[in-house]
Amino acid sequence: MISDRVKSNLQYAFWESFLPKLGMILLVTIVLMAVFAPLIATHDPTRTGHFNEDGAQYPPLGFEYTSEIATGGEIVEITVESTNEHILGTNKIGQDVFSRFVYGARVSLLVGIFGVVLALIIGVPFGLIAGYYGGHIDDGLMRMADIMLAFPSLVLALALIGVFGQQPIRVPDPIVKAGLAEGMPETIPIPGAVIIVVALVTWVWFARVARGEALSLRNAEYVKAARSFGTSNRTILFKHVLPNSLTPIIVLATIQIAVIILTEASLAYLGFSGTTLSWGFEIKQGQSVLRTRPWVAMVPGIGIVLSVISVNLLGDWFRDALDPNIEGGERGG
Amino acid sequence: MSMPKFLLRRTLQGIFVIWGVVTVLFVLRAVSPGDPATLMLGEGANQELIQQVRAEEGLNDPIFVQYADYITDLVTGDLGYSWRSNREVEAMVIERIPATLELSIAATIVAISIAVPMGVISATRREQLSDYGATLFSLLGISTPNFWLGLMLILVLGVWVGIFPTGRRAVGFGEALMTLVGTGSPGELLTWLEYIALPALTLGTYFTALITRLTRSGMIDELGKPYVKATQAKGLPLVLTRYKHVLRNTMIPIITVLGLQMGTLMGGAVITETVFNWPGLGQRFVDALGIRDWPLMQGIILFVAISFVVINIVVDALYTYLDPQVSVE
Amino acid sequence: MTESDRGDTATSETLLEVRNLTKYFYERDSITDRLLGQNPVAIKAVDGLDFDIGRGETLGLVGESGCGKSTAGETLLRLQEPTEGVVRFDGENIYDLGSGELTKFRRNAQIVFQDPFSSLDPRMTIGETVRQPLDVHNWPRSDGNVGVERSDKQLRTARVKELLNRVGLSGDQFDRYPHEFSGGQRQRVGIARALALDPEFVVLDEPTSALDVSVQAQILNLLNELQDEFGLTYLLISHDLSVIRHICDRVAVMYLGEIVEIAPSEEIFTNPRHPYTEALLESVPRVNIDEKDRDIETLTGDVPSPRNPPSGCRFRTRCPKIIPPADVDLSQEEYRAVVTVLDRIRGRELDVEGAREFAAEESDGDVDDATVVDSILTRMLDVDLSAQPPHRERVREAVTAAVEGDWDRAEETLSTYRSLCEKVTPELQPGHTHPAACHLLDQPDDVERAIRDAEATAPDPAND
Amino acid sequence: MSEDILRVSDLSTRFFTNEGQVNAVESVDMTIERGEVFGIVGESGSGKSVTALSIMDLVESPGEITDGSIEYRNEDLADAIRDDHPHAVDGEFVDLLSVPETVHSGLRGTSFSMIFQDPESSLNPSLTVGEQIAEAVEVQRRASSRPRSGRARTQGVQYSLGSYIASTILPSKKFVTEESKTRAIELLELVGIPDPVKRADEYPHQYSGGMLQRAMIAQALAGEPDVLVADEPTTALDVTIQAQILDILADLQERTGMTIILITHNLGVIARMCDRVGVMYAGEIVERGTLEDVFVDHVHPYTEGLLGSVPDLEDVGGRLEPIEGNVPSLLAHEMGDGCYFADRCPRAMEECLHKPPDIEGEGSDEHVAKCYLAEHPYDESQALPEGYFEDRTMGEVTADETSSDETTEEMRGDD
Repeated sequence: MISDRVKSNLQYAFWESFLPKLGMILLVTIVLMAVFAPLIATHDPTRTGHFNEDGAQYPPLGFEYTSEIATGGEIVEITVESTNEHILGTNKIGQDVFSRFVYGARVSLLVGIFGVVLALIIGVPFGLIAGYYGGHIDDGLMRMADIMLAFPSLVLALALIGVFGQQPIRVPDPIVKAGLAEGMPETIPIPGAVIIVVALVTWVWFARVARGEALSLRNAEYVKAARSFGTSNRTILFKHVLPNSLTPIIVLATIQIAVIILTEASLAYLGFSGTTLSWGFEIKQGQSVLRTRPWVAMVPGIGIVLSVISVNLLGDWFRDALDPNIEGGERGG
Repeated sequence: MSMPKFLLRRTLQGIFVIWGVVTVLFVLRAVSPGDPATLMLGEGANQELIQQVRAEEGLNDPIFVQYADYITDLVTGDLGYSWRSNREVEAMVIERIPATLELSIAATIVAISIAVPMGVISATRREQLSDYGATLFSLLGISTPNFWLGLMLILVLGVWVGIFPTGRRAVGFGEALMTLVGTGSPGELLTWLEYIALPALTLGTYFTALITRLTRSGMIDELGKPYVKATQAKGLPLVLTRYKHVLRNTMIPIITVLGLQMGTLMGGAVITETVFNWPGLGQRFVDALGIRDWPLMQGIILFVAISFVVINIVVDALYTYLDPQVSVE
Repeated sequence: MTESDRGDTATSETLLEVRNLTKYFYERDSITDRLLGQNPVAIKAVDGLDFDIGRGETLGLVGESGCGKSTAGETLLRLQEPTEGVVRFDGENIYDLGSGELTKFRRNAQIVFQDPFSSLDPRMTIGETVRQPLDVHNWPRSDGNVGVERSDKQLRTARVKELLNRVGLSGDQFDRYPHEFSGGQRQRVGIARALALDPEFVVLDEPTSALDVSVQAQILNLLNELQDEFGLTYLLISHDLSVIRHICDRVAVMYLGEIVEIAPSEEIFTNPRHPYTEALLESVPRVNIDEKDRDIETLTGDVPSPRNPPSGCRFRTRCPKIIPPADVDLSQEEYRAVVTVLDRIRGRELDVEGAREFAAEESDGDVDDATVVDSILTRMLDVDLSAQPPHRERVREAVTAAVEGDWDRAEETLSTYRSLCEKVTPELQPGHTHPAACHLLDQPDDVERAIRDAEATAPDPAND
Repeated sequence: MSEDILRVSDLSTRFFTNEGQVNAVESVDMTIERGEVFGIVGESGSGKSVTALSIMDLVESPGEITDGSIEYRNEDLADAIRDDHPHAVDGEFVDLLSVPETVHSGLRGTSFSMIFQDPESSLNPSLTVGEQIAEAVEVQRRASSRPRSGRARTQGVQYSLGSYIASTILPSKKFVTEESKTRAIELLELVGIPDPVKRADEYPHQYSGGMLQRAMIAQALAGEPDVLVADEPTTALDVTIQAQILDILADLQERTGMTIILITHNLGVIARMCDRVGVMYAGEIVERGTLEDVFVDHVHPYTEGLLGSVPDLEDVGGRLEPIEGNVPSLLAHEMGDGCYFADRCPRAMEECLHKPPDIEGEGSDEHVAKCYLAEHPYDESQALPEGYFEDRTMGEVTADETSSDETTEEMRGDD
């Protein structure tokens, strides 16, 4: 009764609906992990010195490795075993890898979300106005966009970091403050400079997409109709152009969260993120001990990949479901 | 409009863009913290000397005069001296270009040669295993930070499997080629290949994933267009419909996207070079940034921006050739 | 649509007066273009329209795609600024209106668009859509009424429901979104929106072209009823002659940005005066079993580009009644063939290389110019000029010159065949009840004078 | 007249969409004679285009031909496949739905050609017009170079990826040969394109709409097809250009003797071109017969409504007599068992709640209508009470109208 063609359609529909579900589950997990980091983490992620009695890092649970230590002028090979205390082991300076993994999600998500929001705030009005009014405003925007595009975004971000400095803003952690968790850092470091910088290198994509939408909408018949009975341009922009441009902007915003998470990781990896509680920074830490103690670099990398995948899956889902025709924009990393 | 006029027009626009880039750099440098003279001489230099340098460098002039001097210098091709090493910036940039160029080109070749066939297979065998595989691969590809990917490749292929060297690049392509031509020995070229394999793979993965996705979605879009039905209606063999008509039309817009992605490629190169200790511009840039060596940073960014502009002019010119609907108007 | 409305509007009260309405669009107009010394290219979308619309009448603006009819409609509502010209609505030039007066004009003049899918904002309920004009104009306060028992909002909602009911929808559908409606229903919403402020004048821009015939008929009937009920004045823009005939009192026929003929509907359809109108009417296939046997003479070629419209009469490149010079004794068909050759030589469009290739293929080898000329002549002149040896020779001479690359000489050789229609622009006869811009008809004095001048300076073919 | 060339019976094509099964074409019967122009007229969503695509084997997923037969008279083809598929062959007729799909699709270009509504999107924008027509010529040339070859007959023209890759390097491997290009130029000249040599090297965007439709016709003629399916060939064109295109079609048909299936919503075009007509509504042919049967002796109220909706150019009438209501949903679960037109029909009777069969009407012996009025006159006493259908569906209208509308749009896309 059911032909092969129809059957494969059904299978495809399942596959297509499975991926967004996976993305959603992943993202929710990561968000929960970030929000309740103080409750989930097993140690203060900033506390150093979790070494074994020989002064060696712990490996993750179920692993062991051999290390050379100097005792009394002699170099001895010892086998380091894992401990239940540190399920993912500890890093070079003896910090708990699992706790740092949990806290790392905070920085990634904060930068991703706030960066996109800021970029939206700058880019969307600019693009809508340029596209709707056209003429010189539009020319100006397009030239500006050309200039922005000529900078590799990561390079520009690095240069901007040089200007803004790297001092993070410290806000009190509500969960610790409420006394729900003890022995955890009392403040959350928000890398404000990084947020501003990623927004400054991202806004132009929002401006371009918003402009394109406004450009086509300004000739839409319903906009002409609104003009024909004397609606002001401002009202048209708010009531017609903005709501009808939102779909591609939402899709782009989702994709850009992923891009920004990768950019932040790159900045942190290069040592320009302002906070050490970042997955990218952690990978940098792990690089020097990559051969002997690879988990230090591996674990935070998996964090980045999972969170970026989850956001990208949602972005693809939106794109497929809402079908706006936009290019993905420049991606960092 | 004729092609020369089109190129003239685009060059004018390009010069404007470069001017914009240069101006942005000037502003960044002007507002960034730290006194240039101090940066030049190092902390703890004596105050008198600092004042002397300030005067020499025109740092006490009004900002507009400084800007005019700066533009004049650039127009005459004078990129200045590195604050730290006191070498000519021009030379410091040029000596690093080959390594970065090799890496970028190798990565692009890797990307295109894997991605296009993969995208085509994915689009034409939709809903089959190969499509799922390609989709999954490209999803991973665009979601993996390349410094981490580089480290993992070093760990797995370099350390655990041990088929690729993990050290600093041993030989340049130019030298390797000269050896091959001069002595007939391909040894150095093979060494070069060994060393560039992992960095190129690292830098290329993201693009492979991106182009795969673009090819797949572009081809699916294109396959739905009415002219495809018309080619079938006239009985054209499927191969021709697919490749002569559809793939060709799919690739046309992708070329433009790739031109615009040059920036990403350069950003990726910065990271990749750092990971692999690759003696290119990216690595030099990160070093310069660490010590706030503005003239050197400016020189590198300027070079990248100019290449971006030139490549995009070439892409646009190519586009008018590939897509007859876009005339040089 | 009463009998008295038909005929000359000069007798009835004029609502809208359009004088020399002109709208050009410019290409290549950016700063970089100016730097490179490129002149902007004008697209003459609308080029000097003159017409009046009487109160309560329906004027049809008919023409093929690209003739500028929609641009004309939008420009005379000031949705686009004109390049030149005056539009007087109730005696006032709408392009001079200050913002307060413009608001008043916007209440009185509305538009219904072609595409029922894009003319409604997909994110607004149809209630909001219809209420929009009321909100913008702060109705009913702007009418001097202030709700005593009910708030403005309630009054507006009531008004919207009344409108929806009037156009054949249900007031209950207030909260539905456009995608829940079919094309015909959406067009009804568009009409309700246009009527919300009780306008006097409505531009109907192809209101039924996107609809199926059965739905089209519903909408046409509705438009007729509404006109009678509210005393509306319509400007109906359409390419569909049967729709035009069905509801218009008078009709203006446009070709390439100009009006070529304007007259009461009955006149246009029974007694067209302009060759274009004739051809247009003839082209429409009738819904009739005898249609197969009706002989029609199809127009040749395409509408020329408005970037570079033909000189003189713009229809001359396709006209089946082009006027030959007095001393050219060719049949219309023969003359048309010669003029085609002339036009192509003038445009340097004669495909000499192609003909050479063709000839080479046929004769399997190198070909001399004479063969190429023959090839061109046999292909281009589908009319046999052999009965007209002098003309045939002249054309041959010109083509030979073109084949040799001497285009100027080729053009010169045929210059005696230039028609009056390309030298002098015909105009609509002022004051006439059925004016048509064609040299076959009596022309205004200034045009007649220009014709005489042109003839005086024309080279005598005998001396050439 | 002459012999039948195509016998379509009980053809059903369905689309399996997310909203449900769409019965785009439902049990369509028609016979088409060699050398005639057969018209299919209907409004958007009536299934006329899907019928055409079904004949061409161009129905794509999620659509599928689910039932019926399309029998095509071709002696050579019948001989070629009789051994392999005896059940599909009936004398000179081959049932195209009982043979492997490659056989059916292999007939495209050589036996069946098609021209489409929108010439601008139906040609590849980045290849020259000449090249595209030459491709069609080449298909015909390669197929006819092996006229009796079973492979050619049952598989269409073969061309491998390897050959294509080779052709990018070796000009001799190119699919399109010089001869085909020359023939393409001749075809362009045949359809009245001036300067065909120069024009052949131009791209579609350099052509006007009318010129493009001529080029499409040239492309369709390249294969010297038996049957030309013209799907709304003049809808996107102006009337003066429409007249030119219809002229060319009529002229070419006279010269080549090919059969044309003309699909349009324009009754005037039908009147001008067709010998026989089928009127489609909601996926069914509700009335068919000669032009006179349908235009003069029509019995189906839908046909009548359609004719009454068109404003007459020759004569100013008063009010038009439109059909009330809107184009119906084609979703299987919403269609009901009765006559699909009953809810809009001014003369619906109780028996209309059961689906009427094809009933012969007055006029020629080919005249049939799916309407009880062909059997007996309207009986007012049997009339359905006013508002019968509204009452019945009132409760669900809100929920259903959305989906049915979207489906209609989807179908429009296929039209």
